[in-house]
Amino acid sequence: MTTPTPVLTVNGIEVIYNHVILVLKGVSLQLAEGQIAAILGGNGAGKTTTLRAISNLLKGERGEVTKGSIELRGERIENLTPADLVKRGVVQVMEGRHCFAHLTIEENLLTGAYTRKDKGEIAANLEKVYTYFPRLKTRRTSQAAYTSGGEQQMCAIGRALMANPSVVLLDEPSMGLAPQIVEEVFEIVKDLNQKEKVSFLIAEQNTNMALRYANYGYIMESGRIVMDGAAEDLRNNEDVKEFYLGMGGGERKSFRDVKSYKRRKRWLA
Amino acid sequence: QAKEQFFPVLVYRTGAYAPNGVPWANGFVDYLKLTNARGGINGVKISYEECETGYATDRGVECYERLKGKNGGATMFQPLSTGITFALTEKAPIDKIPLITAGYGRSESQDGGVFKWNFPLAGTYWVAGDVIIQHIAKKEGGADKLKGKKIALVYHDSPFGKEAIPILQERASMHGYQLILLPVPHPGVEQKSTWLQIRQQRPDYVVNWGWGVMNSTLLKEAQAVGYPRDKIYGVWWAGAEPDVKDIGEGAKGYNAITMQHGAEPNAPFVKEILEKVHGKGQGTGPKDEVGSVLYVRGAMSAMLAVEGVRAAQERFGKGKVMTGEQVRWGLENLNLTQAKLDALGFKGVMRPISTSCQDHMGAAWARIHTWNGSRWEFTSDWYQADEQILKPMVRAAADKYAAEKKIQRRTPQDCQS
Amino acid sequence: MFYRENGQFKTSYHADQQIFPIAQDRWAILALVAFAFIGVPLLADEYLFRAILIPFLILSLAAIGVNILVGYCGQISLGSGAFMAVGAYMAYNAFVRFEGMPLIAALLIGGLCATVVGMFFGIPSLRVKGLYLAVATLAAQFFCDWAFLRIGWFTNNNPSGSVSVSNLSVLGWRIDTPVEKYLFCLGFVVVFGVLAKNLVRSTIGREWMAIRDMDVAAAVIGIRPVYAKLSAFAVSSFIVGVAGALWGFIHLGSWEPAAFSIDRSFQLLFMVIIGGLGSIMGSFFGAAFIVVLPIFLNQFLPWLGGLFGIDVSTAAVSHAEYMIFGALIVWFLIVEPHGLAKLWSVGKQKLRIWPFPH
Amino acid sequence: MGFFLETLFGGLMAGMLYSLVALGFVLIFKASGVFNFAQGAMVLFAALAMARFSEWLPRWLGFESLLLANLLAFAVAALLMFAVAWLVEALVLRHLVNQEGATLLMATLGITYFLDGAGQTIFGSDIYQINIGMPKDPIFILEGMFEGGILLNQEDLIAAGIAALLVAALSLFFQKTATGRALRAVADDHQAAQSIGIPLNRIWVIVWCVAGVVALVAGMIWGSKLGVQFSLTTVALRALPVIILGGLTSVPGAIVGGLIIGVGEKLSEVYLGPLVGGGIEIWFAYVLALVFLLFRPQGLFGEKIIDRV
Amino acid sequence: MAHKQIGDVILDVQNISLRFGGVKALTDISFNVREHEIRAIIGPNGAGKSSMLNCINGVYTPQEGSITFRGQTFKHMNSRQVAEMGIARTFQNLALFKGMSVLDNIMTGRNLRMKSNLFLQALRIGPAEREEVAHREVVERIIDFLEIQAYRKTPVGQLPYGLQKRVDLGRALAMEPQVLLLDEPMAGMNVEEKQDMCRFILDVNDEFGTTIVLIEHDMGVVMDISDRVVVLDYGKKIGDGTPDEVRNNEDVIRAYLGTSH
Ligand SMILES: Nc1ncnc2c1ncn2[C@@H]1O[C@H](COP(=O)(O)OP(=O)(O)OP(=O)(O)O)[C@@H](O)[C@H]1O
Ligand SMILES: Nc1ncnc2c1ncn2[C@@H]1O[C@H](COP(=O)(O)OP(=O)(O)OP(=O)(O)O)[C@@H](O)[C@H]1O
Ligand SMILES: [Mg+2]
Ligand SMILES: [Mg+2]
Repeated sequence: MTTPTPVLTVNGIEVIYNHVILVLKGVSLQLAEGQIAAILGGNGAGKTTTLRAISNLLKGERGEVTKGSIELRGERIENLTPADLVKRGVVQVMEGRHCFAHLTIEENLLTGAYTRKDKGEIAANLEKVYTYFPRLKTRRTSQAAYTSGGEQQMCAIGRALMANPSVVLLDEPSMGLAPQIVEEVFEIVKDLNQKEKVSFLIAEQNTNMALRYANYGYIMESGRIVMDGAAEDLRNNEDVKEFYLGMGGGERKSFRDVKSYKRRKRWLA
Repeated sequence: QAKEQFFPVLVYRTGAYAPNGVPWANGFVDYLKLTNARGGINGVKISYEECETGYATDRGVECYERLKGKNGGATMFQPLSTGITFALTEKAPIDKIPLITAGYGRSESQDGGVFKWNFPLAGTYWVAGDVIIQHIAKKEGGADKLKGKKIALVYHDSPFGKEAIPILQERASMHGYQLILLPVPHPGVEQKSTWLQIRQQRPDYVVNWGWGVMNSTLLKEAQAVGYPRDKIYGVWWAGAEPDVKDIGEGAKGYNAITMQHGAEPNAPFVKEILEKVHGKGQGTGPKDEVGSVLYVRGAMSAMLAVEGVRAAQERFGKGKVMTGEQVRWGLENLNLTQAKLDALGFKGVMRPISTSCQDHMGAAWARIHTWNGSRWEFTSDWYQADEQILKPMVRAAADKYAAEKKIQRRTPQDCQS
Repeated sequence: MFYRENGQFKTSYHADQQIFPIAQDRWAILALVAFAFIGVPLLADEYLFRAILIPFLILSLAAIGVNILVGYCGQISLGSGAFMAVGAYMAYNAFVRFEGMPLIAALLIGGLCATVVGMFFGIPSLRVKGLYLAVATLAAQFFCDWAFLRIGWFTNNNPSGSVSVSNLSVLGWRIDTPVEKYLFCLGFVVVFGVLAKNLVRSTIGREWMAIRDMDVAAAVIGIRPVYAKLSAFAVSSFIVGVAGALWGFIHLGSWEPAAFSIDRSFQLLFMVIIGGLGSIMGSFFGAAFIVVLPIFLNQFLPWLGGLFGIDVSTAAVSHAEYMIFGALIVWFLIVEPHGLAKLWSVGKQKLRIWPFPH
Repeated sequence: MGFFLETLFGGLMAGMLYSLVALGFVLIFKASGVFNFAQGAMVLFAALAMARFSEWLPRWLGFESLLLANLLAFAVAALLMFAVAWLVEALVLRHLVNQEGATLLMATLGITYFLDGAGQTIFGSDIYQINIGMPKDPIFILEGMFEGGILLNQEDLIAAGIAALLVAALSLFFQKTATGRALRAVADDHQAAQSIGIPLNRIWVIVWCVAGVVALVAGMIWGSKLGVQFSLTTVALRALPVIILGGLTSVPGAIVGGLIIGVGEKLSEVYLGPLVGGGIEIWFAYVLALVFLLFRPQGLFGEKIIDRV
Repeated sequence: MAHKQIGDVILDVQNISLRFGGVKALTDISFNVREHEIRAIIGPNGAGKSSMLNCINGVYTPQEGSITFRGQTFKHMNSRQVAEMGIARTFQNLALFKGMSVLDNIMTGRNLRMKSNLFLQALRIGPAEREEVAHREVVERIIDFLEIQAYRKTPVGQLPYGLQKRVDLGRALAMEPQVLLLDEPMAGMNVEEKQDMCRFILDVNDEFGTTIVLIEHDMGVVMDISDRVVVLDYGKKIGDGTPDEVRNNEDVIRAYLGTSH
């Protein structure tokens, strides 16, 4: 990637929850126009928090950005409401689904198009989502709360796509999805990215997938970016191989005989 | 030691009962101001402080505790709420402060032999109930005519409302009329079913034992079901301007018993207040409310308290500040002759009152007045409650209380003290 | 700086399971209780006792009870006023109907009756949830209001329907001066406070919280909703009932059902919310906030007006009192939605890491 | 028989009046998951405004016509309620996004106190009247059939009509219109709603405005019935069993619930009351609601309560 | 470890069918679980895996079929009973007790074994106290085992997703179950964490000899650690057998595995 114009620039942000818990300790990252960037990192690294910070959903969690700046196409956005951001085309798919329990799948999807007016487009978009996730079509009339975990995940993703975004923040999209659906989701990402030039920022645990589709990656550990680089470089990095792709020394080793002691990561030494 | 006699004033100027609480409070305070303007009680000026109870018992208790010790000690208390009165009845004896409950409180507290510190001056609910029945009997042309009649008691579902029941039942058993009891839950805005029942049972008379918004609601409902207003008789807390004014013509003919006085725009002391208090721009409330029923009652209560102090001074030393205990004696040996009353500007407003150790009420006289669509005017002459009926009731109730509380009746010499 | 737990190593789980694992807290609390028992009686005047401290203590106790039900077990209840009433009136009956009934026994009997009533009205909670349950419990509230007004037996057939008690004494110790009353209540509050705290931090407490947070999961790990919910109702209404009895016996001395009206129920609920759901400590904060603040405002405002030479009318004062009180509630919630107790713990958190920001 | 019918009608009318107040609760709950304790206070506040302005405006502007006075007063009061709605959002709700129901309920308590104080400060705490020319005297029907006929209260009839209209309008509004759906979404999950660009602030202002107007209408009708006075707030208590029975989230439920409660409590009071000393209607209403809940925990038309792992 | 011996059938599911209105979540499912084995249930989203577990521990009541546990046969399981018989589970969409600390959450797992009554607990004397401490020790062992010591006192609501999953497991382990039902325990974890999780599961399996029923979408994990696999699709059973059998089963490949792996 030859440094194209950045859509999203995060500059050394610090996030604190409940006034006391410091979680992000100066995170900086960039999302270039039409790029797919992945944030990798273990539990509690701060991926979700980062995404929340960008989409301004921290307030509800009683968290706040205390340092640093976040820019969307050169415009500061820390003080916008989430709604404004959606108007500017930034949509987040929240971790842990958050479907509207009482609404049916279809209503969920339609609500996703709240910011849009044109009935025709909405209908078309709905069809598109249904073709992406046929499973949803079969369950369209049942209340979201009573659908399976995976179905809810699809619903959440589909709902975000209904807003016809230009930047999508995906938080653990693959969670709870069957393998092909995971493939499917990433295919969709690629598809949108190439056809509609949608940029993606993906927080993902399924490193394998993520690095396969992303063109840039950031690795987070306990609130800091500890490493970043083009996807393929990361893929070939020994540590990444070992810790995130689970194939220390070349080929993937069975989950049965993983070493039962932990090794320290070099970059934290 | 302040050279001022301190009068705490428990009021409610907010909340559900404010429309009735406000004029009363203004009357009370204005009269105190007048007394000062007249040069105090044999030279002793009056200081006073209001405390908002919102008609809530616990807030009332708080006010009591707040004020009882202030400015050299409270002269007396005037809760203007049956609930608070009940609570304070327990506390006053300990703190040695008399309770004046002119026209409310517990009727048996007339018995000074047991209720040493309570003074339901100038009338209790049993008096009110008794007189109302007397009046109805008179209208019917004799007590014997009451036989087989139906009288419905619509009462505020609280100790206040229930005070009426015993006397009306007593009378019912005497005259053989049927008493229908219809409770109305606080604050009294919900009376639809009450009036459905009245439609069903068609009582000949309705006695209204309400307070605050319940009264106006009652009259509106009566109008809504077309029950003749002139067959309705209210207690003296249901016979003032706020109860009827926003209904106007709709309430025409509605009667209420008066605690001796009614609306007294022309009473000398009212004129005096207008001149000496409002005239000086020190009026507490709006001018046009001066002389209205509840205003006068407030003023009258204040007057009784003041006279209590004066009487105490007669014994314990003119021009001195009296303690609660001394004032208690004063109230117990109050003797307001017609002459005294006239001097105080209460000519034609009320009759003489004289209290004693046995009788803390001092007078059992009342009249009926009627709303003519724009004004209250008297429509009966004076009645006196029937001693024969009340005395035993009071005594019995008082004894029961004494027994529960393990209180000894006061001995004659204690009465002298 | 000085508020640190480091250096205080727990060598046993027992040590780690104390109510206040941090030594400083322990000392602070001990000091506080000691002060309440010894210091306050020396310092406070009668007004403080009668008008502030005694009501505060009793309502804190009630709030603890409500908190167990609402805060810990998550069953919103607006019947607390009723349970207080049951406690008060049944204690009264026990007291006057049985010659020589000891005061404390009477109070506890009141509590037990409240327990029974509470459990009865708790039965719907097995099926009805959340706000629906809240309103359902109002049935208890209004029914009890009615019963105590209408059924003569409860009030020993007093025509007025209001009752009163006097000359109270425990084992010869007569309780009539304010100090004695205060100490008496304080004793109750401390004892019940500790017991409640113990309950909520042991098995049953965890069952309650589990039911509150996710009842299906709770069922799956073997918690019986029936037992958990009803026990919560029982314990809660017992404490509330005792508090009610104290309110009648010690604070008012003479009362009518209105003393335990629906307003009381709401008041208690709001105490635990503003104080902090699921926090015993919070119950005290809440009681202080709801009981003391209005009274304080009511006296502070005229004084303030006095400073500027304006004398404010009684009405104006109490209106201002309303508005400021309302505004304060909102303000505190915005600062810390989880109530004063949370605010407190966050404060301590800060203190712990002081002087560093986090 | 005649009397039974009369009681029945009385109950129905009362029910409609309750549902007027209940509507306000349902609206706000449905659209933001907030149980608005302040509804009663809003009713009083609106009624006070209406009453006082209809009295002041003619004096200030120097005109006579009662109709004009009422119209203007209504408009002004409505504006006032909008202002309240806006303030509530800006000063309270905005800062409490994504908090539990209990917290929000508490916040509305704060609002209640504030409105009670403000209302009495601005408009006074005496008893005022709203005179919108409602006929006060009763009419009797079927006099041929039953002696004394059956009493109907025109005032109530009109009130019932208005209530019905309101409900119809609101139900339409909440039907599958995009906004209606958005409101329900907000009620389900504030954060998720934000994440897909539903502007909570605007939504809430709208809802509270509507609720404010509903409160105004309720206040106007109750006010002209009872006179405008602090006790109006207590009508809120009578509306609680109604919304519970009808279902917290259902607009039509408010009406149906109102009718059932109204009839239930009047019949009980009139027929059972005398046997047990009367005054039972309040708790009977709640018990009635409770009984329904035992069979339908979410009320008659409420959305099903979801518990699933 | 491979040479641990599998016991005989402990849990046997016969012809279970479950419907929600129109939705056929499960139709006529039968399979069994043997002592000590790790039994995986896989299948596309909405296949009915979670519903299956819900039937086993009595959250749902199947319309037809019965479940046999240790020789006792039930038409409908009652959650409490199930727990008492020693079946524990974790949940797909975290069902932790949000308001409670990690410690308390796991402690709730011990509740069934706590016997002291309300009054003892209130007074917290003697037995109650001792019991509390005893169980606390067990729980601490689990906490160490799951390596979440640092979070002991944090409210679980504030933990990152992955750790919440561990707490969920911990709560189940605290019940010292004979059969452990795991619903996608590794969702939202990266490889390293999955490795840890596998370690936990394997250890539990052969240290305590706990039988494990595992729902998981990560084929790598499933194929590596499970002894036998059931495959569901649209509520029907389309495959059952050892990982290798399943891996080569046509239907399974078509319905689920697809070409990847
Ligand atoms: N609402 C909150 N209040 C307090 N702390 C929080 C809150 N949410 C998250 N945290 C803390 O912030 C840190 C980062 O959490 P975050 O959810 O961003 O991690 P993550 O990278 O998304 O982990 P995972 O991959 O498991 O989702 C964690 O240590 C967590 O304890
Ligand atoms: N309580 C319920 N009411 C209605 N339908 C339900 C309910 N529970 C599950 N279903 C439906 O049953 C089917 C199976 O659900 P289940 O949760 O078992 O799927 P799953 O195999 O766990 O899928 P996933 O891998 O996504 O978790 C789904 O289509 C779901 O919509
Ligand atoms: Mg995350
Ligand atoms: Mg599942």
